Amino acid sequence: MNLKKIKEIPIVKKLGFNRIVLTGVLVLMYVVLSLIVDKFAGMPRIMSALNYAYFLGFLSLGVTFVIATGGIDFSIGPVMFCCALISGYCLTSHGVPMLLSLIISVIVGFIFGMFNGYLVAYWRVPPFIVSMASMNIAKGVASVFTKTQSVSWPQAAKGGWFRSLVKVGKFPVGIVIFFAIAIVCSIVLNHTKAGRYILSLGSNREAVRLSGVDIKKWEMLAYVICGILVGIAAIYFVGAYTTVQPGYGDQYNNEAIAGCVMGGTSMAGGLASIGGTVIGVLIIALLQEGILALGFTKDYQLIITGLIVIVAVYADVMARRRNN
Amino acid sequence: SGAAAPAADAAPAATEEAAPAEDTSTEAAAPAADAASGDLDFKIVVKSFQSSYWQAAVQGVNQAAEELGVKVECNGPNAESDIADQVNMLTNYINGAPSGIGLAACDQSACLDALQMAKDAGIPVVCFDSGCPDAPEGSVLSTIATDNYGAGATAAENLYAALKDSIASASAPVRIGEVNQESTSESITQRGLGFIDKFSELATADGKKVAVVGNEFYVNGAKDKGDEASADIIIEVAVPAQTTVELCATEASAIMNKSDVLGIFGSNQVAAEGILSANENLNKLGTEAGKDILAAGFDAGTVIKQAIKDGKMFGAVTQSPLAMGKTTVETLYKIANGETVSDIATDGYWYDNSNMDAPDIAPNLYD
Amino acid sequence: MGEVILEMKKIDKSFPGVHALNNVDFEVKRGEVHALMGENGAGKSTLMKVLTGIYTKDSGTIIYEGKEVEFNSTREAQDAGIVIVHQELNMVGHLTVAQNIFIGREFKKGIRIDDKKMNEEAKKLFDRLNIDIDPTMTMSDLTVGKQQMCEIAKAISHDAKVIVFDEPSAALTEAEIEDLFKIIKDLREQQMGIVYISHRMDEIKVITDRVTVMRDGCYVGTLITEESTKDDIVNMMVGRVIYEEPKTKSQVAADAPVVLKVEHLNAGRMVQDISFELHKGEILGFSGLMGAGRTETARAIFGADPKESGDIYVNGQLVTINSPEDAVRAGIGYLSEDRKRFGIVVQKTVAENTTMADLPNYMKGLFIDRKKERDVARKFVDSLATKTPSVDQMVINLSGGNQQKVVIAKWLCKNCDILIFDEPTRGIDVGAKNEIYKLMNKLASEGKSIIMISSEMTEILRMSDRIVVMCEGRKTGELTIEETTQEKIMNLATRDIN
Amino acid sequence: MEKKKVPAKIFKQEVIVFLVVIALLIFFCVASQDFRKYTTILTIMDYSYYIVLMAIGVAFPLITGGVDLSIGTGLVCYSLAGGYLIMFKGWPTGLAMIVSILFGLAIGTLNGILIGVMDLPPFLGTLCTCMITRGLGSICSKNTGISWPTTGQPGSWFRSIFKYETAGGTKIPLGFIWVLLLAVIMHFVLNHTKIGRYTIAIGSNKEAAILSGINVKFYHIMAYTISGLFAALASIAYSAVFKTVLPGTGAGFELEAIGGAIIGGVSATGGAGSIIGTFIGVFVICLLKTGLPFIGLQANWQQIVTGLVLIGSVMVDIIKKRREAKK
Ligand SMILES: Nc1ncnc2c1ncn2[C@@H]1O[C@H](COP(=O)(O)OP(=O)(O)OP(=O)(O)O)[C@@H](O)[C@H]1O
Ligand SMILES: Nc1ncnc2c1ncn2[C@@H]1O[C@H](COP(=O)(O)OP(=O)(O)OP(=O)(O)O)[C@@H](O)[C@H]1O
Ligand SMILES: [Mg+2]
Ligand SMILES: [Mg+2]
Repeated sequence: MNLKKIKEIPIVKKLGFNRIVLTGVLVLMYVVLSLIVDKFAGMPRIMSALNYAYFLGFLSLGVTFVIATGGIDFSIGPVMFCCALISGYCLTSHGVPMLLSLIISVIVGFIFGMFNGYLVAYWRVPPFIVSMASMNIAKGVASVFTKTQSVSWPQAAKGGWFRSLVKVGKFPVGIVIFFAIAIVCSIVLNHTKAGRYILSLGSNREAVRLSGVDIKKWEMLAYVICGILVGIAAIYFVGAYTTVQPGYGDQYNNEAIAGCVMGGTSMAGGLASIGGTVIGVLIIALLQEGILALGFTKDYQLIITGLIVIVAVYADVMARRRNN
Repeated sequence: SGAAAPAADAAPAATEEAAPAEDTSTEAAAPAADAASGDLDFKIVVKSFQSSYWQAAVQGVNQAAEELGVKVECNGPNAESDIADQVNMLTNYINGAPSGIGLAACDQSACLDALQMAKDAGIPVVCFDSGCPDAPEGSVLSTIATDNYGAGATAAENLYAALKDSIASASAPVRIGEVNQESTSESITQRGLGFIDKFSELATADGKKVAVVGNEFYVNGAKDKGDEASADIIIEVAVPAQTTVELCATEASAIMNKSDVLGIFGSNQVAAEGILSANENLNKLGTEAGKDILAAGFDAGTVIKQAIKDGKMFGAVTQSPLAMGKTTVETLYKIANGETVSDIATDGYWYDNSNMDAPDIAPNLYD
Repeated sequence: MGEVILEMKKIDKSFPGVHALNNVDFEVKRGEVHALMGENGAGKSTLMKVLTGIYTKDSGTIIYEGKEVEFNSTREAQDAGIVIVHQELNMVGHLTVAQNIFIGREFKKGIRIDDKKMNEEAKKLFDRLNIDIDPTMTMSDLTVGKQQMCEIAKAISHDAKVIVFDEPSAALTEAEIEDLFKIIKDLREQQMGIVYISHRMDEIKVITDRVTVMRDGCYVGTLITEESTKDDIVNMMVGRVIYEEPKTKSQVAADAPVVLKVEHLNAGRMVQDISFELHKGEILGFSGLMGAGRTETARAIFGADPKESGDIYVNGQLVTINSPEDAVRAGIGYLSEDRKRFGIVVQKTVAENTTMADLPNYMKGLFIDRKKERDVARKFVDSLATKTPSVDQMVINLSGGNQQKVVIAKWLCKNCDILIFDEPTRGIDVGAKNEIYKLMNKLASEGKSIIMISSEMTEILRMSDRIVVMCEGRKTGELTIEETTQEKIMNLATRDIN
Repeated sequence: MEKKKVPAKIFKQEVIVFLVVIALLIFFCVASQDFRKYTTILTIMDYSYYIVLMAIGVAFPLITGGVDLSIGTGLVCYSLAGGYLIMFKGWPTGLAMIVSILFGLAIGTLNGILIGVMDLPPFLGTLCTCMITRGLGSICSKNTGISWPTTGQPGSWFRSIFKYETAGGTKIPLGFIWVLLLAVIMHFVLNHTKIGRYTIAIGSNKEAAILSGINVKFYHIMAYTISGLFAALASIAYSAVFKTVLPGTGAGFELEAIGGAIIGGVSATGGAGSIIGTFIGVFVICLLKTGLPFIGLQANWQQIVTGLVLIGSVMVDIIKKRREAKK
């Protein structure tokens, strides 16, 4: 078969056939949108699509680690809001310096990661339940801390220098940082002990444990990495959208997980691709921009994202079935 | 500090701004004006479509568009809490370079970057329903909004008048409830605080001691939060964890279950409907002060209108979203034609069973 | 033996990258027990799966009762009278025994399932087969052996004309195997055609009428069992003679130091007051029936399961072992009996599995040294003769025996001084088995100490320097190889049972 | 001896959860005098119907070892679709209810096909339909909040299915009887019919079920269809109890239902579960939701407490299992 031959070409094999197809989809979407939508091509649209891609991307990267262990985290969205709210409240109401606030955001994410990871790894509480609980707790803690107030981070002109992490003038600094962190994630996942153990225990927990590996530690680490990335996502969320409200954030869970699995990370654990996640997220962000530009509501974006994920996962399932 | 102040200050400030803004707007409008009104294309971003309030606003927008012969497109996020989605919509519209944008901002600060973009691109923006007080100078040319603080106070005045005798004759402390769907958006918080402050003011004038308890934000935001132990009137404020009817209803039913409650206020359509949902079980609402709990609502919609007709709800404050929508497009049109515009305050009206069909009220009672 | 009931001709089947069946011929007559033999990965299971409609063949014909047939599902095969007892257990753990036996063909009363009748019927079936199991018990509460017996009972209850047993004895005790043989003989009397797949040469001699041998997906030949010797069969399978006789003398020096000492180990019902010593360079056999608690003992020593009390000394030093991590640190390695569940990481490559226990030694700073990893994996693939296209192959794509070799490679790579091999040759063909035996002897002579848990008597007799026998969670005896006989072991292994 | 053991094991969880419910009730009664009222029962019931119905339905996918994340947004979507037909197209309520139910069946079956036939991981397949139903709901209702006919309006008869008002004005939570009845029926379905038996078999060992000649695909689809059906029934209960349904909401409902099912003893890994247990488990969540405001806890604290209780109940179960394993 022709397709099979293509897949055997070394460069294709190295990059992964699925990822190449996804990249093709991404480029094609951009070209088609540019052709049919007036004034679509050009930096402004890309910039606003990127705003959406940043925070979603960090969420997706984080959840990729968790899904690689065979777990799931439905609390990333609310935890992201919790990070942004607590750190933002420190900044605006307690006069904590900006840099420290950013660090607090990451620390809050880290703490939630520890909490989730500890319960999942050391107590074997099903990840699903842990997510449900920490989702509620994150919302609750954030509301209590901010006295149910929304928090608005300062504008660039008014001391909000952190916004230059997102963009400086017309230059999207965020994309550089996002790619840099994605590369670090990819290295961690594929070339370090942590990544090896995380993927392996996702595939067969017991076998790794009986190899004398402290799986609890490594499983927890996956959640902690996720938490840290969620903390970073929070910074990019407020960097792009300024305001966060307590009590929300769940709307981003689905899209973040969708981005991750679209890129080929298997929900069964053991298989994960950071590159795929990045492309998946970019597709979702571009889709959201395109749908709005075409004059549709967000609803259509959700439906189309849902359908794309179905197609992507089904293709993956079929491919694996053919292999077995 | 009086929360009414910003609203009052805003008016002269905006008129001042209007002057320098004039040249930008004329510039922006120049090509459009040449091309006659048929080619004008306005984009309207609402807070969401969830409640019929926004449906009415959209209706007004469309009416005006038809009358003036301009193109409009309305969009809004799924829920009023989807701030990021709204910002995306707004920037998306700006990138499409329309002749003007009407914006009902979900959040005052989140849109600031986008408003700067609009200004840079020379696209005039008109805010309606809620203002953006910190907007970059010259980006928002007009704000068309109800004085929410005053509207809340209106509800308090009417409710107090009805309860005055029962309060005066009460031997033990009495309780007034307030359900707010959230404590973050300007319109809701202003209404809530307006109600609290006005009610306290009226009661204090009658020699009663008032205390505000419950949600911290409203307690701290009230002019005088009083002391619960010694108070004659306790105003209890509840805010649900999320903006859904069933959670508003739980909060309402917790308050209404208390035996000392005389009245309750729901500060928007969702909160008022939550109170009515809770009453399905409790059956405590009515119009007879002292015997029933008197409920005051906000906004219209079939459910609230029906409840007022049935004597379940004492009355409500309505704004005129339809007129607001219409005015927004008209203002944008004026800007496009180079006219100078300023802020426009719309009214909130008290309505109850007696005046629902009055000619000045009825058109504002959308379904 | 009657006329031919089933004939498979020129069957061909390929999986991506594997030509699993290449022009295979096979036939079964009424009233015969036909053995199907071959090394791991020879294609035995695949051939039977093609027969019963689980896989579709690429080409070839199947003639059953004189007509050409093609089954698309197990159900169709069942309805036609061909049933299979699979190599892997296929039981629904959460349902009861009776519910499992009648799954897919429940008795009904209206829309309601008639569980009472099912229990009665199951009881009748068990009585007929002389199996002592309560049909209302939950399946997952049974021992593996009993589960296997249920599976066999289920197959028999199908009123079949051809029954395929794919390595049924792998999980059975000697006693259960005897029961099984009685059942099979009974079925033969009833003129059924029986296919019997097994790696155990003794069984083949005892129970079968003919033997068909396969090698690398090809048909090699068919022999009449009575007229051929073990060597003939083995020769056909691998092309050389490799049968070894029992060990007669311990290979361990009299003054060899004690490397592992376990004292009064308790861990639940299955491990009660176990004490023993393991010397340097010794292979210590653990014998007993299925469910004797050997696996539990091993797992408790290794820290895989929590223990209640007991001391473990390694090289004379008291060590605390609360997790496999502690055990590995103390120099103990454990090769589990269930490699699919506890041994391999299926979605990782051969190389990655090989270094799984010893990853810290394959690091270059923060990063994994892939080259070094592949090199060591290649070394073990060569020395264990693992059949794999490359060390980058996913382990999931290897056959059972080769997967086992990868697990062994993992512990050799870690270079542990004390190795616990739990059923190291379960489901492994003679060729590979022999290699593993040689390897164990070599390791022992190099000064490693091995605990070998095995349910195969011949294996115990052939490999062990000393033998511990367990029964129902207790140690019932310890024998030196010189004094050991099969009878003595059996006596100890069944001590509490009679 | 063995015979007694099996049912004892199954009922243990139910009894414990039942005791927790009683304990919570007592706690709230002691802590708040306002709680000790008939109307409180009405309120708790109101909140329980839709969650109970969703939970009964979702127990089936859970027992197959899967999950259905689309029930929350699905509920809102079916309710919006039905309500739209009544409000804007003048359809009679009964007909609209049938449309809602058919819609639920369709989405449920779609889930079943995605997971049972196309082999998508359940989390993902239903995550997709979760997004899709959220979008469809908004599109169906043209983005407006929808009110089904309120008491007094024509077509509001369906509200009295759940809450019957006697001539004297007393309100009877009739819905409790219906959901209890449905729970009993589904308990029977799970334990004594083929659908239930095979649902368990799929969750326990799908491979074995296939090799036993069961039409696994069909029964796998059925589990999700049941879930869809019950989500649709829940949408009617929701519309009957609450005044308005808002598009864009519903995410999160499924978590309450699934949480209830798991508290009630449905195994998070599939293969085992009890519908009656699920039924009781939901009341733990409902009690917290309705009870906590009574003891003066602000909404934000309620969320924290709910989260902790959820973890706590699962932890108790885990510790219990660990103890048992040790014995
Ligand atoms: N589903 C499958 N996909 C790909 N390859 C397969 C599949 N099933 C079997 N194989 C391959 O086909 C060959 C024959 O396997 P099979 O299971 O029939 O061997 P076997 O003779 O039963 O071995 P064993 O004694 O280990 O059970 C092996 O190389 C195996 O890897
Ligand atoms: N009476 C029992 N009730 C429940 N489970 C049992 C019982 N006896 C044994 N088992 C389980 O059955 C399996 C087989 O028993 P076990 O592993 O103890 O046997 P063994 O002595 O190690 O024999 P082998 O190594 O041949 O399997 C184990 O997983 C054990 O937990
Ligand atoms: Mg086989
Ligand atoms: Mg064992």
